[in-house]
Amino acid sequence: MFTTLATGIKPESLDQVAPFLYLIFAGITVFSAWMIVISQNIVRMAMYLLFTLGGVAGLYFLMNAEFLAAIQLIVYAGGTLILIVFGVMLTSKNPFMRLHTYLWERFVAVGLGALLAMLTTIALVNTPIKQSASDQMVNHDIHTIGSTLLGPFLVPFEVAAVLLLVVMIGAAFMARSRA
Amino acid sequence: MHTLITLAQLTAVEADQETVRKLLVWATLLPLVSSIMVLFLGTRYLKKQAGTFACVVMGISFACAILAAFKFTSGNMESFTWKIPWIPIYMGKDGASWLYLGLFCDQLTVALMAMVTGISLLVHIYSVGYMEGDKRYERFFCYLSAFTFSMLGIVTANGLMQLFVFWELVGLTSYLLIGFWFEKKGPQLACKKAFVMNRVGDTGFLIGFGILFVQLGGKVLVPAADGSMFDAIAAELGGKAAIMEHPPMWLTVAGICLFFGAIGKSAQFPLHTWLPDAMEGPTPVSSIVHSATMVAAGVYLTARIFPILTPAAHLFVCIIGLITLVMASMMAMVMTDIKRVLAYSTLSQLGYMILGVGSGAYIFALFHLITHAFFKCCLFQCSGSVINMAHHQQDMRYYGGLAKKMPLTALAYGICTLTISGIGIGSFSIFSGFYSKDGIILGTYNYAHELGGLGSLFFWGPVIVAYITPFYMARSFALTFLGKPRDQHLYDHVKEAPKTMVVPQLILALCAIISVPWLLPWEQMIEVTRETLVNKNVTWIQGIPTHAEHHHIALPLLFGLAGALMLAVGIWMYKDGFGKAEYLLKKVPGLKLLYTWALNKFYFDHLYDVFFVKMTKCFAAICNFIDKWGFDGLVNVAGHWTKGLAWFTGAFDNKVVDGLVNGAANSARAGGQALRTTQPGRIRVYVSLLFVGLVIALMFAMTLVTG
Amino acid sequence: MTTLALFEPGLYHLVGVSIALLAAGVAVILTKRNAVGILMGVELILNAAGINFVAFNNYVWDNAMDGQMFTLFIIVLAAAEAAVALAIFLNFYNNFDTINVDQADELQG
Amino acid sequence: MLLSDPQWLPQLLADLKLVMPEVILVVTMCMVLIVPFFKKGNVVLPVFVSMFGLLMALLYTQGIHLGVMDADRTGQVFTNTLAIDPFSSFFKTMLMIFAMLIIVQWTLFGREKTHALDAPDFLCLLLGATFGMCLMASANNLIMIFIATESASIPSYALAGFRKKNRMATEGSLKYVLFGSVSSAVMIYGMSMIYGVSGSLQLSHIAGSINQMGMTPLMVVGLVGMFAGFAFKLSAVPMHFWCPDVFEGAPTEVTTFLSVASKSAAVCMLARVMQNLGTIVIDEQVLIGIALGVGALGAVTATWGNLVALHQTNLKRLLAYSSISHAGYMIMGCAVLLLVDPKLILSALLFYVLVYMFMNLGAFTIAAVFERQLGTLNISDYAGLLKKSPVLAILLIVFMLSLFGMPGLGGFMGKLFLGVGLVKAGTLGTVLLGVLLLNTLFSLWYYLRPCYFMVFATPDTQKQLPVIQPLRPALWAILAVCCIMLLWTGLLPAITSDIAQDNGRMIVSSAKRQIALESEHTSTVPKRVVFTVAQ
Repeated sequence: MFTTLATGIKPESLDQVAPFLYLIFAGITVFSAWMIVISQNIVRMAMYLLFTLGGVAGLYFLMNAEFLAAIQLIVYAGGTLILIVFGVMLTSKNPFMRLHTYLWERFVAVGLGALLAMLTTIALVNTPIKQSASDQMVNHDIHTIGSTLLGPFLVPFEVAAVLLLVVMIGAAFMARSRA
Repeated sequence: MHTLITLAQLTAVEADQETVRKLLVWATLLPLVSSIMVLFLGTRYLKKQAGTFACVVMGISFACAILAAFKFTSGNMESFTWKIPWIPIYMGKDGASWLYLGLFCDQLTVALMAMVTGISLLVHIYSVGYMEGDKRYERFFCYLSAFTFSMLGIVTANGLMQLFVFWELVGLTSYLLIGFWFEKKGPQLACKKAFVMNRVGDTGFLIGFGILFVQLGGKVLVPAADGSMFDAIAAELGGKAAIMEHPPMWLTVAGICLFFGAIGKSAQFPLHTWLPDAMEGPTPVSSIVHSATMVAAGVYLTARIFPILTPAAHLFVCIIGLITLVMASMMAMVMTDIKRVLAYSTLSQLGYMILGVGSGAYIFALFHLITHAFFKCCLFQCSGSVINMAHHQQDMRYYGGLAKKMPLTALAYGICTLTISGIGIGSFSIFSGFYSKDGIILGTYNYAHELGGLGSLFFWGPVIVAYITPFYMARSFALTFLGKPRDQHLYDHVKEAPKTMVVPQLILALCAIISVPWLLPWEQMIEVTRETLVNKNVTWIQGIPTHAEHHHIALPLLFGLAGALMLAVGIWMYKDGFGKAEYLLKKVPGLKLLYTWALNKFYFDHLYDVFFVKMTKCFAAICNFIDKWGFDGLVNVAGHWTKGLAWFTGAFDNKVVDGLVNGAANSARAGGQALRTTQPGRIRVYVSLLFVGLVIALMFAMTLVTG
Repeated sequence: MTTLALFEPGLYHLVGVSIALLAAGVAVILTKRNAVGILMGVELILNAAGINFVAFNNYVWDNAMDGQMFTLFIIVLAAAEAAVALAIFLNFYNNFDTINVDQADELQG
Repeated sequence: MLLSDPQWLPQLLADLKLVMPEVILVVTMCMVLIVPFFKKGNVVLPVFVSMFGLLMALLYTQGIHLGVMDADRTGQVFTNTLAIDPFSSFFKTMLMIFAMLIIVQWTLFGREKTHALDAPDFLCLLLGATFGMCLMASANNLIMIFIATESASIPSYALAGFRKKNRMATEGSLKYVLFGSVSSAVMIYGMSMIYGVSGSLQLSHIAGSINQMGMTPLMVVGLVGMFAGFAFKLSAVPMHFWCPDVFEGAPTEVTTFLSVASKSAAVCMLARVMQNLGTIVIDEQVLIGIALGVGALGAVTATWGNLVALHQTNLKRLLAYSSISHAGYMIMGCAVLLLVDPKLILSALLFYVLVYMFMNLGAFTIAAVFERQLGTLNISDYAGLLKKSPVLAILLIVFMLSLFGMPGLGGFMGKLFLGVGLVKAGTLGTVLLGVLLLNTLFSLWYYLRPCYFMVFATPDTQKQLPVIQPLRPALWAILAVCCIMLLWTGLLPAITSDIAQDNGRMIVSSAKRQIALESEHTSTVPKRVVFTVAQ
């Protein structure tokens, strides 16, 4: 797996373990996602979220998106999640504070989620998507990624930079103590 | 070289057109500007100078109009249209894609512009004196200028839509003016009446407009390239000759409906009752509304729609004109209120004009419109001066011998009396009224001859009224200015009116004299309009009636002398008050009955009261009954549904969310398990509704796709 | 081995995970009363979308990198959004002395 | 175009010229942030800098606009991520003017309540949001739509809560950020599905793939999700819940900004998506289906907004619901974009946005004056205001009547043009027009309520309202500009609508290319039919 990251070549052995890896990562992801639903403790939720994000990163690895997986781990799990945990800590007198919800609410929520999932699944199943085995597959190496970012995705890339600046200003303003 | 000269001439004409156009636009817009400025600056900055300010602006406007008239006539210019795109509308292939704003200019336009602005200027000046000391002095000038603007808008309008906008504006501003003293009951009722009567007429106008629109499509919205919009419509239908020969039914109906607008504005027979009541407004208002502007609008419209009138419509117009003419003149004979006499006289003269247009004496009707504007405005102003000096006593029974006290006013009044009477010798007179009225009567002779049989009424009616007119005018003059004072107290207090009031009167009287065809070119100016009509193969109207030619000397002689005769009779009868008239009333059988009828305005107000007001009330009562017992439930249900729907959606954001909160809280409390802090909240409800909406939309869309 | 072949990761496997994440995210958003919790739900949905993008890119439209790029921007935007959101939560907490979103009910009607 | 291409740099520089206004905005933002280092605590300088920057951007937009009009360029820059065309340029021009007016409004109202050191932050956020909205108007593919929406939204969240100590503002911003992030997540999920089906982020390619594959269920899911995100920005039902709360809580200048700029930018975005679909998709059924869905969204939004507004007693909330219903009208316009000559609708939309901008700005400005000077936003407290401060009362009446759609004012013309567009769109359009008219009738009641109170109601003797102090000249200037614009657009709409018509043009050039490709492959498929009214 890590060799893939380094060389960009998929070793034979990975193909054999792919089902296992898929099961593991998907399992972790889905399980901890639903644990977030069930959990009533905000810190635990953050913890489960970390597992979910990690699992998703694993799935990215599995899908030949190694760069993304790394970013997911660094930025999402490493940055955003820490931010969230900070948020949790700063906004509660007691970090293990519980805010209960009623059972019926949870049923409604899960019901709505399930309904949405069901509808999406129906749509997915009814849509013919031909999976490609195309020969002109793009090389997913870091060079291509960089060149794509500065090519077709130049504007979004720069806009994202500006956005981050604005966000920084906004967040700093909102969070600082001066009235 | 020759080409160059032609080119230069062409460009000169072009430039002239441009100048005329600009002058007319300025003349039209200046009153509006003055109105707005007086409205906003009046109470704070202009104060008592508001009147002067409005007069000055109006003066500039008048100067522009006169200049335009001179340029137009001296340059022998063709009529032209100017338009700028106003509102984009997309009516499909055959029709317009724009509503245009702009002006149409021909001889009639410039003549009327000059007349309206001139009279409006004089009325403005007169009002400075008349309205002095009124607590809403500035506001009056604001309304007056706005009114003038609306009228000018009608005159310059180049499309039906624009015409209608200004048509309504005139109605609105006249409502404001008539009800200017709204603290009093009389003006309140009068302005309401004027407004309602005008709306009745306007409904007809709109229906006519609608018929044209349905039949001809979007074309009726677009001003013609040259010629007025009705000329264009007539050309579309094959010209006036074709219309006269094979008129389609709908065109007749449309013409009559459009004419209904004129009936309302010009106070013709069925809708005439508002005009005498409108005397409740300040006298300057009467003098402008009933001479140059509002009532003139109706005649103007009739003249403009003339090209599309069918024979049946002509007949209809004539009948309306004749009825108004005769009826109003009889009423004018018996009124004792000085302004009412003038009001009914106005009605009668308007009847002349309408009859003139309808019978084809098109030019003379319009000429009469202009001469009448001068002398009637003057008469009203004189009466206003008298009333103002006589402490708002309007009843002539208390007047008498005022000529000594107010010589100048009496002079002006006298001149105008002579003018309206149409005094003349042979075919010559120094009073303009003689020419205009004569022309109309000759025109009706022609029409009557063509119709034959009962149609001769169209000739004899105006002739008889031509005898009545001098009589009642002489009556009012004699009662007011001659003889001995009947109310000594009033007489003692009367003195000559201030200069600002007298000068306009004298100017107007002068205008009434010098408007004779051999001095001022009014008639010729309108003549050209007629010529353009003639050029468009309208052989039917020839202006000077062909059949009357052999009587060309006899008829005018008849009227001119008759006028003098009746004038003398009137003065002799009423010089010393009502004695002789009452004696006559007792002696002559049947006269008493006629007198009572006329005095009660032929019971029209009663008739309307019974027929419309009472019947409407009755109908309303019936409806109410049915409603109570039949539809009530239905209506209520519908009402409740609407209310319920509004409540529901309001409640959904408001109550259901709250209800959800409260309900959950209540159930929680009932369950005894929850803390106050565990109350479900609003954002989450919002978000759940978001997802519910999403799911519903998804289901909806998926069913749509998969079937 | 046949059982394992069933789990040979393909498009539907990944999209399935994504749909499960979506459902979980919706459920989290709707059940949590802690504002931060709701934010976590949003992160879940964003991750679901990311998986979708990458999966479609990898298994269906593999002649370009559009999907992966989109996921990259999702990650960036998630971070940005979280930063502002948390600052606002903090502010809310300072004013209302709680992080319970149900307490925010003064504006209504 | 990849980095290895030798044309990369020249192409980039050429494209850069077309996005210069946005670049100027970014530079201005940085300048505003740098200014405090030189003059600490100065408010005038950042305001000046940002006004100057906006002005420059405005001028540059006009310059580009003229350039685009002249040159026969595609106008789609940076490998089709952005579309710079007359439509977006016109919108950007309006947006810049509006942002400048908002800054003026802020210096009049908000500045005193803001710490001097926070002024650059406010301006920076405002400029950032403006930047995002500019991008929204020209966003031409999914990633741009997504990132532009976010960069318009995220500063808006902070702006809504800019008065940090104010409980209402805080609550509003909390609701805004939660609602916003949820709906943007849904939008992104929808986009992932769209990508999955079509394999491209380009709007035109997506439309092309609808042509090839038909309307697959997954595409439906994707479109519904994406439109849900749009609906949030447009505050369309059922994504409207945030709108009244945020509008009530936020500072008035921010409310004004959000109610106009954010919504109209979203309208532009929606219009662009619809326009791409309309130009490229051939299947009538699909087009009618999408139009039906979007039209239903618009109809429900307009109706809901109006009905709820009937109950409002708070002026700001009333205006918020009114803005929801106006968004509904604009969505209806976007819906029929698929069925008629797009130029007609696009110009109508531009005109509507223009008018809407001025009437909302005017109404909210007066609301701000009342809030500040009378200390109340309760409509029934305004009894007898006509006597006390006639000019303000009359102006508010003018704005209210324009919002209602009184003939002679701009609002009427906006509705008229929209109605003309709707009527051309066959049965669906006629139904929508009916909804529009019915809603206009409904809305009369609540628009007239403040007018009624101000003119006719007798003031409560117990509650004496303070006298309104004379307003500052700048404020009068804003109000005068709004009023004059409304009268101008109402009485002489020709000129304005001419401009709007000239600009009601979107360049869907790659779309045309796509069509050419399509017709090569499937020459049997008929060109799409433009529906006209059955006469």
